[in-house]
Amino acid sequence: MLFQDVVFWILGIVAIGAALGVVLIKDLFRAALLLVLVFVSVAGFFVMLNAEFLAVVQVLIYAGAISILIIFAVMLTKDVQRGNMPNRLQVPAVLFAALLLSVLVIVAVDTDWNLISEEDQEKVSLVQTSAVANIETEDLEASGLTTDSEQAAARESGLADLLIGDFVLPFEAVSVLLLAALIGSLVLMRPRPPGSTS
Amino acid sequence: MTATVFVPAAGAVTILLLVKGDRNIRLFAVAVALADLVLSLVVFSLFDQSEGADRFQLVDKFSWIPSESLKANFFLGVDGLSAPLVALTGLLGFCAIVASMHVKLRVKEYFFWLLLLQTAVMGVFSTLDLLLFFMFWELELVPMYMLISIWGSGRKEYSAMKFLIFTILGSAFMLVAIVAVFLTPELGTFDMTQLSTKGTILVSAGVLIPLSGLFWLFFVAFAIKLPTWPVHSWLPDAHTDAPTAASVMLAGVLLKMGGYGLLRFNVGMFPSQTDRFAWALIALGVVSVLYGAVVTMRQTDLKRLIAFSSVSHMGLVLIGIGSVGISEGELTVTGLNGAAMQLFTHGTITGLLFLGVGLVYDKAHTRYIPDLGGLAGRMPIVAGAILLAGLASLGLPGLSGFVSELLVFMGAFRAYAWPTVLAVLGIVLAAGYILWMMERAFFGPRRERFDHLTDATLVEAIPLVIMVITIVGIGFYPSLLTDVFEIGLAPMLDVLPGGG
Amino acid sequence: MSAHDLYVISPYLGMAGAALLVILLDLVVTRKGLLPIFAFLGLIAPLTLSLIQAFDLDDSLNLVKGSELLATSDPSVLLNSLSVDRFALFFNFLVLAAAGLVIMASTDYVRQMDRYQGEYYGLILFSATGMMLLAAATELITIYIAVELSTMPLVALSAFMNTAKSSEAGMKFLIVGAISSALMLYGMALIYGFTGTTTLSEIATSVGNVSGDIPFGNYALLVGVMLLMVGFGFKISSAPFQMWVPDVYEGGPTPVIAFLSVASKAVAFAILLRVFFSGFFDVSLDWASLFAALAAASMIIGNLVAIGQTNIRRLFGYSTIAHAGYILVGMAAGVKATGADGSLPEYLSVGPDSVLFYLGAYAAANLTAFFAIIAIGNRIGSDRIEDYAGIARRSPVLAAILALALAALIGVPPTSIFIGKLYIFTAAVNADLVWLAIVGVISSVVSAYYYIRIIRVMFLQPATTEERISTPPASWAALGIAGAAMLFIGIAPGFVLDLSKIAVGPLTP
Amino acid sequence: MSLEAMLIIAAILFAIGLYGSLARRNALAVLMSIELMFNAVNLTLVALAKYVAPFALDEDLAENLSGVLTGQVFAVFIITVAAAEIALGLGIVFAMYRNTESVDLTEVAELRN
Amino acid sequence: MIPEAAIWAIFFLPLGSFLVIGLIIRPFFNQFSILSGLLLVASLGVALVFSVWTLRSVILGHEMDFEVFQWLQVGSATIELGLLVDQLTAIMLIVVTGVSLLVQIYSLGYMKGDPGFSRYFAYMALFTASMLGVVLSTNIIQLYAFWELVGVSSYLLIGFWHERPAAAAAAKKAFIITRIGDVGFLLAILYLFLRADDFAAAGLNAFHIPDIWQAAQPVAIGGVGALGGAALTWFALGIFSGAAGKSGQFPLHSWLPDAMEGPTPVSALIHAATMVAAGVFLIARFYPVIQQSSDAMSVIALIGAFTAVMAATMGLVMNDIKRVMAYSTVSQLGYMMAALGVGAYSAALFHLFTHATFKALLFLGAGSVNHATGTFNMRYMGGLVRHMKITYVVMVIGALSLMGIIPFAGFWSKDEIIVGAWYSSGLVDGWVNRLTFIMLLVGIVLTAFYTFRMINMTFHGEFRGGIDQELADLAAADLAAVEQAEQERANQAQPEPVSPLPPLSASPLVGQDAPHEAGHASGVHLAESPMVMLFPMLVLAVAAVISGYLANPQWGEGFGIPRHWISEFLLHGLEGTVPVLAGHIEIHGFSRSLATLSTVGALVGIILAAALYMGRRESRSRDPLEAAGMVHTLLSQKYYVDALYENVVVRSAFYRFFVGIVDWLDRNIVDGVVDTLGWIFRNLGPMIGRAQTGQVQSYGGVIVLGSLLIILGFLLS
Repeated sequence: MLFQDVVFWILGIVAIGAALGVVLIKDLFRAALLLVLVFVSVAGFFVMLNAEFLAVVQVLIYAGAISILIIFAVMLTKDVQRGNMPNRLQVPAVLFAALLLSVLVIVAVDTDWNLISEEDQEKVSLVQTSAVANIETEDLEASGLTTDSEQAAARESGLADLLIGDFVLPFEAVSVLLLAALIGSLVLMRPRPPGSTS
Repeated sequence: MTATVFVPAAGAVTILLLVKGDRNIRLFAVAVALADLVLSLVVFSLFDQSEGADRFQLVDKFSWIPSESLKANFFLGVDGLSAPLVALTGLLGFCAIVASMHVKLRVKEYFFWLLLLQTAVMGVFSTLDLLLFFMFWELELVPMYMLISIWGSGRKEYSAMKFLIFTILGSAFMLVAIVAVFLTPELGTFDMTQLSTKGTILVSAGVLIPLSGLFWLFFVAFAIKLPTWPVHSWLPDAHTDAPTAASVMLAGVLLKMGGYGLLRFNVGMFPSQTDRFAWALIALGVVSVLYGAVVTMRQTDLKRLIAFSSVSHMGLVLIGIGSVGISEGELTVTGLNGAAMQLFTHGTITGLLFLGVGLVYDKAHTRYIPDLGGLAGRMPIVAGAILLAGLASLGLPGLSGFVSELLVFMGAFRAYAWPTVLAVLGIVLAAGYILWMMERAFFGPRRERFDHLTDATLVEAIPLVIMVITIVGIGFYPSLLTDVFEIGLAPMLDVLPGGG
Repeated sequence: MSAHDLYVISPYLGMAGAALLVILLDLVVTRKGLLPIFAFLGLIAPLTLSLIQAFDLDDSLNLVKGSELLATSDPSVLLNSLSVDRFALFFNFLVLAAAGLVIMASTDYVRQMDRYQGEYYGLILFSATGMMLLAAATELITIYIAVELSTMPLVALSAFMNTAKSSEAGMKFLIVGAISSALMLYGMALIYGFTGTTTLSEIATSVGNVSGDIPFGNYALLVGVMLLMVGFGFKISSAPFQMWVPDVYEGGPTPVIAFLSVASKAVAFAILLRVFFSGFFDVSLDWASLFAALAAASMIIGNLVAIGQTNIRRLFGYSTIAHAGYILVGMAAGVKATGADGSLPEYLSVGPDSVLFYLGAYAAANLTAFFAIIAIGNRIGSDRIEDYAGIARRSPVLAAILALALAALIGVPPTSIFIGKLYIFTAAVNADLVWLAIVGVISSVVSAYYYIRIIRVMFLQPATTEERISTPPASWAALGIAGAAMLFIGIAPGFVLDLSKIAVGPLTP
Repeated sequence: MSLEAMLIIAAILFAIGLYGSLARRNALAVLMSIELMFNAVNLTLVALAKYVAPFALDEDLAENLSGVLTGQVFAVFIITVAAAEIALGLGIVFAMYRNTESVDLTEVAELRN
Repeated sequence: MIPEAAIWAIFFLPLGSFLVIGLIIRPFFNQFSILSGLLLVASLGVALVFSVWTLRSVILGHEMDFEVFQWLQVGSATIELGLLVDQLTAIMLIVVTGVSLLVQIYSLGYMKGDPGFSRYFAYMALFTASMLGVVLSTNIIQLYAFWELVGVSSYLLIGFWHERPAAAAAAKKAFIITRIGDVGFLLAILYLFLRADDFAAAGLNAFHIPDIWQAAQPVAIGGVGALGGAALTWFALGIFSGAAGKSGQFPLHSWLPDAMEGPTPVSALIHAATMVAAGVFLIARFYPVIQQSSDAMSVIALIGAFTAVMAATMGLVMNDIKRVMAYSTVSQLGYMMAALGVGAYSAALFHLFTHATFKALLFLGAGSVNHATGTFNMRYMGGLVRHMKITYVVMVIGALSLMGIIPFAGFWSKDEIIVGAWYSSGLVDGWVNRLTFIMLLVGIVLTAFYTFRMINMTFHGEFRGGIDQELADLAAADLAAVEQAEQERANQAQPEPVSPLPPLSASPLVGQDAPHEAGHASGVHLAESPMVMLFPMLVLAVAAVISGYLANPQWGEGFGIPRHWISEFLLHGLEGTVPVLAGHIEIHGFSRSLATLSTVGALVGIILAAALYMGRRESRSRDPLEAAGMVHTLLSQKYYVDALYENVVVRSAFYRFFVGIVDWLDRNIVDGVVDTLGWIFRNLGPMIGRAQTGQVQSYGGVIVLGSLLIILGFLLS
């Protein structure tokens, strides 16, 4: 537990610090690099939260693809060095963010969450982890999943199964969405027609 | 009945699509208006006045919105209250068209709108479905707006907009009221024939909006249209800047829609509330009468002057309706009959006044009273017509105005004697402003630049003559109308607390 | 996925397929003028499939649960995420009609583009896919994806014109959309966190067990629902989430804006109805007051600010905000306090019913207006209201149709929106929201002022040039169909009224 | 480490992202801030997935075991959509840059009252 | 027995003439306009014959119960049109048709050549018809209708030369002032309707005049008692208010002198037989009701007497011959009212009858004078006796009759009034009787004075130039006025602000001395008038001499006419109206002492006037009465009543102040609120719209702020 807590606090401080850097540092390029750091620390959180698969995706897609995309974009536009200036809405923005934060904190603290009971926690961790790992039968039994049907259910309810099972429709839809977004992006990147002025 | 309502609209569309050439359009419009006049007179004469005849006659009814949640019908028909008003609309519509023969600007559109307007007003008077009523009520706005803002004069766009906003505001209130009436479990219908007989039920019914609220919602809409003080301020502007025919229609029939609504809805459907708030109607009526008359004194524009006098005269309608607030004795139909008569007679009288003033303006190119003077010598027909209308409006016996004013006063005197005395003073003021107007504009030495004025031509004189005949005819034989009105109003009397 | 599942989602597949097809055909076809025809024909597939589903639905409430045509024994995997019911199909048809008309009206505009014509139609169809999906979605993840799928192509289309204004519009659309969808996601997360599920039916059960003093019974639920509302508020363009609307309306291509204002708004209301009535009905007394407040704010702000506008599309941006307000009145009118202490919600079907009817009526009227604006704007090359001077002389029919559409937007009988407003306000009075109905009718009066100003400019002010305005046949067709629908709904509203009444059946909690 | 702590961390990230998206002039910085917000939401979802009981967990665990993964599935979709959003966003940023020679959102304000 | 149709014919003949002239002759045959005059004369002639026939029928006591026609149903009451023919009606018919006929004949000559000849006769026909309608009406609303028609036709006639501002203003003034009086009348009618149910309960019709008589009789004497108490007094005063307006009683008298703006025959008709007589007739018509109220009777008596004196004083100083006679008319009407008030019912009506003859005669004479001199200003007349002998003679006859010199007609009737005032009838308190008596006596002196002055200034002495001289003087005065004004302007540093108000009417102060009918009679041609004008005058002169005694012989039954014939006749009619008549109206015999007293009074007046005016050569320059200074000014300014009405009440208090305020309110408050609301709506939008800065992040900020506010709102609620 202690180890976990230490990691948690380190990750938390890194994530928050890097995030502050992203929004405060004037150099856009460095901000983009700090964003990668945020992404990576969030991936770390994911690992701690039994979401190993997500952590991988996070690193691959966010830290890898998206960040690189952004960094390219940053380099393609002018004023990289001092491109991240604040606008006139700084004060209200701080105010709004702080207010929203306090609301969210109140929600987090004051809500009577329907927490998983201690005895079930173990099973849930197993199932969630099973998304990326093969689970031994004794682990299942150790966590209290003793019957065959329960074990079978635990094995089948992997993330991938869900994506082509219960969530197949959003899965298909999001592929269309990606396609549409790419087409849209493509169209927008087209050069200006010759002779036209803004 | 349907034909009477829609002949003008059909004519309007025909003009828009088929008829070419200004001259043909004019003649065709006259023909359509004449046909509709004949139809409306036929409607009036077909109205069965015998004992035991149906209350609503010449009924045309088709299902329009079958849905249960908005069950509305296309439902036309007349009763004793609306039959004379339909005839009035036909009459004034014809006169307005004939008086528009000189219009040169955008002739096709002009007659299109004018005829459409006639359909709308006819519809308002003859529909028996609340929703349809509201549709016609709104439909009338567009042509009027167009007529004022395109063919008007002065600050025409401002006036047109003011007219529009005022009326829409009023009808907004009415819409809420209509909806609430429809949703009241005991009523639950747009059918006005049922509503008017269910009026008594409403005394005790628990409804969404308190009954008094419904009453005032309707009242606001109609009071704006009437118009009554203090929501009259659209009227002088609209009248002043409208073209002659539009003024005639506006004063002659559009204002009557307000009075008709008050009688049909406020009295007919909320008898208990009408009784309860009769004092307020009387108060508003008396203020309108006196205030309108006093402000009229100050006017220097002929049309504006007549417009304010309309405010004054429409106050009498309110007083007539307020007569139901009788405290002792048996309620008679007199006051309501007076109010209804006032609608009709004021329609003819003001129509004639505007026709005459329109001619003056066409020929003398000014309506500013200090610039006029001595016109009677050059245009005796016009001056005579205006004088006759003026005398009728100040309640000269033998002319139509007297009958309605007398009935109103008689009815109201029984309920509210002292306010009525004040209102009677209004007719002295009427004598003041009418005669003073005559003196300044038509009598006195003639100005040189008016030496070549010509009197009304034969065509121009036709509407004048028609109106004069109507005014004198009603003055001599008012029973022609009062009997019919009484048939229409008697059922309302039965549901009023003081009556039947 | 079974055949039955494929059958259930076939309209969406058909629509997405049509989108792809158009884009692919763009690569091979040289006569770009054929593209709109392809796109239009592409609509036939989803239309046909929707029709089949509509007839198939005769007896059952939800096709996902089982259909006559393709019987299935296994429970469908789509059961959580989708409900293909009459409600969804109503919006399928609405979206299809809007998409078809917009494609017709776009031809003239798209023809001026040098490239990417196929993509234009493709993106519209993609967006339509998302919209249809949104109307049927019953699960938060699906809802989110559908929202994004319907929005993103529109974002791209808003920036399509490759001009400064268009790009700016797209950028604003994107950023505001992203911020609000982030907030919405947070709200969904909180709802998920509290209820442990993303399926509306299960959320409903969960919410039903909540008890607490504060509204919605619980902080997580309260904040979650509010943040969820941000996303929906953005889509329906209600105050205070409306700020992007006028800018995008002014900057984006007009046909896209037409589609945005009609179809996007309609399905946003669809999902709003679906989520709140089937997911959160037990706390409906809480959100009903929210909707009432938002409705009033939208009507007032939209109508007041519209008064001063000089750009017609910007004006329509504000107008659409105001209309969102009217429709929200119907939302708020769907429930009524009942029970001994007035704490129990009573479902009033007339509220959602009026929303659906109004959406249909508004679609007809607003499309008519926009098509007229497209036809006029393409020729006079301006959106400024003052440049509309004398249109009545240059093209009397266009001017008349636009005037009629504007009158409809005011709510003048006998046009569609008159019945719509009547119905909405009827519902409001029915739900004891008389004050809201009065705010509504008075703001309608205010709206008359600015709509009439356009009519006045067209009819009363002299034209600067006598040149006639020519309009291509496709635009005429779109204009004619939309205008006819507008008048038809106004004069004989029975048909659409019946449809909307049937369509709200599945919403009954 | 607890649910509350996780949620608060996520909320802080979200607030920072919100601040950034509201207060930065550069369009790319704003896009980055929005990504921060999406990440915060993901974090929230995953944390909730771990700690909060899925719907009807108590009734029959075997039938509802997949429920414990819903939050993670949601996060997967959000990541995907975020990728799409960034792609489209960059496209628009480039289009805007080409048309206005600027990626400064304060300067790009031609559309206003 | 006279058939009903014949009585209707009396009314319809002039009305038909009006229609024929107005609708046929005037529009289509205007070149034969003489036809219209002849037509009217002929029809009035026939009407006169029928009137005589009616009188005969009444005298013979035929049953005069006629069918009524229902005109309008109002509630429980019915308005029915019909004829009411009794003794009063019969006498009035003779007066109206007779005088009217003579005036029309006179007009044939007087109006010759006027472009509005046909129009004139059309109006005249309408005027006569309405007056006959008043007389014949059996229903109070019918009566009211004709009553108003009399007002309108007088409006048309007074304003006949409408191009003259003074005429138009006078017409308007006449109409409005009589209308003010009519409000009382109308309210009285409304009160009747209020009690219609009570009437109906007694089987009566609230609007039927004989029924009203019945209703007013107290139950104690066998009446119905539906009307009574204070309400009856108010009702009576309402009736009187209408009568006072028409008959020019104080304070509604000021229109009558101005009404001289009409053509002179019109004045003759208005003043002698129709309009002003209508007021007296109205009181007489409702006498069975009014006499039930002692208070109302007192008011009538006192106002009548006061009017008699006040009008006479103003008559003293007028220089316009028609104005002198106008005030004389007001004064004489005061006599009649006073007589009615004290209960001398038949005396009043007898005086009405005789007055009709001699006042018509005097007016026609004045017209004749004007025909010769072109002016009505007596300061420009004089010496006409040499040129117009016949006119002179008939005028003197009329004047003597007016003064009440035996044996002229006026003497007899005035004497009856004096007698009636002297003897208390018990209807009013004694002091009312005495006060009335004294005032009437004073009035006799004054009457004699101004009448003598008038005759003297007109006919005696040197001729002073007529219209020509007057115009020359006016021009000089204008010149002087202009010079004076310029001088004043030069003196004043700042010009006077020009009043934005148009003048309400022509100033009455100027009107007095302005040339009348200048456009009509052009120039001076001193000669006798043509025969067509002289003939009616002669007829009237004969009547003015003999009618007094013949109609009401005091001493015996000479000429086959019973003693006190007309008085008895009328009183009989009054008694016939109701079963039992309250009070004790009786006919007093001729009183030698009182007759002497009144004759002495008249002689005193004559002597005073003769002393002042006889033998003065230069009476143009200065009137001897001007020596009275302030008093003279007060009188010649008509006690400032006109000025009070027009300048203070109407123009300043009402028009400038009250109307101004209301108008200001209308423009700035009622309309201002609307415009302000519009302004707010138009500007509120842009103010909100200003938040739309184009900054995309502010939009996001608003979203966040909005949701925060909503959450906050929920938490607070």
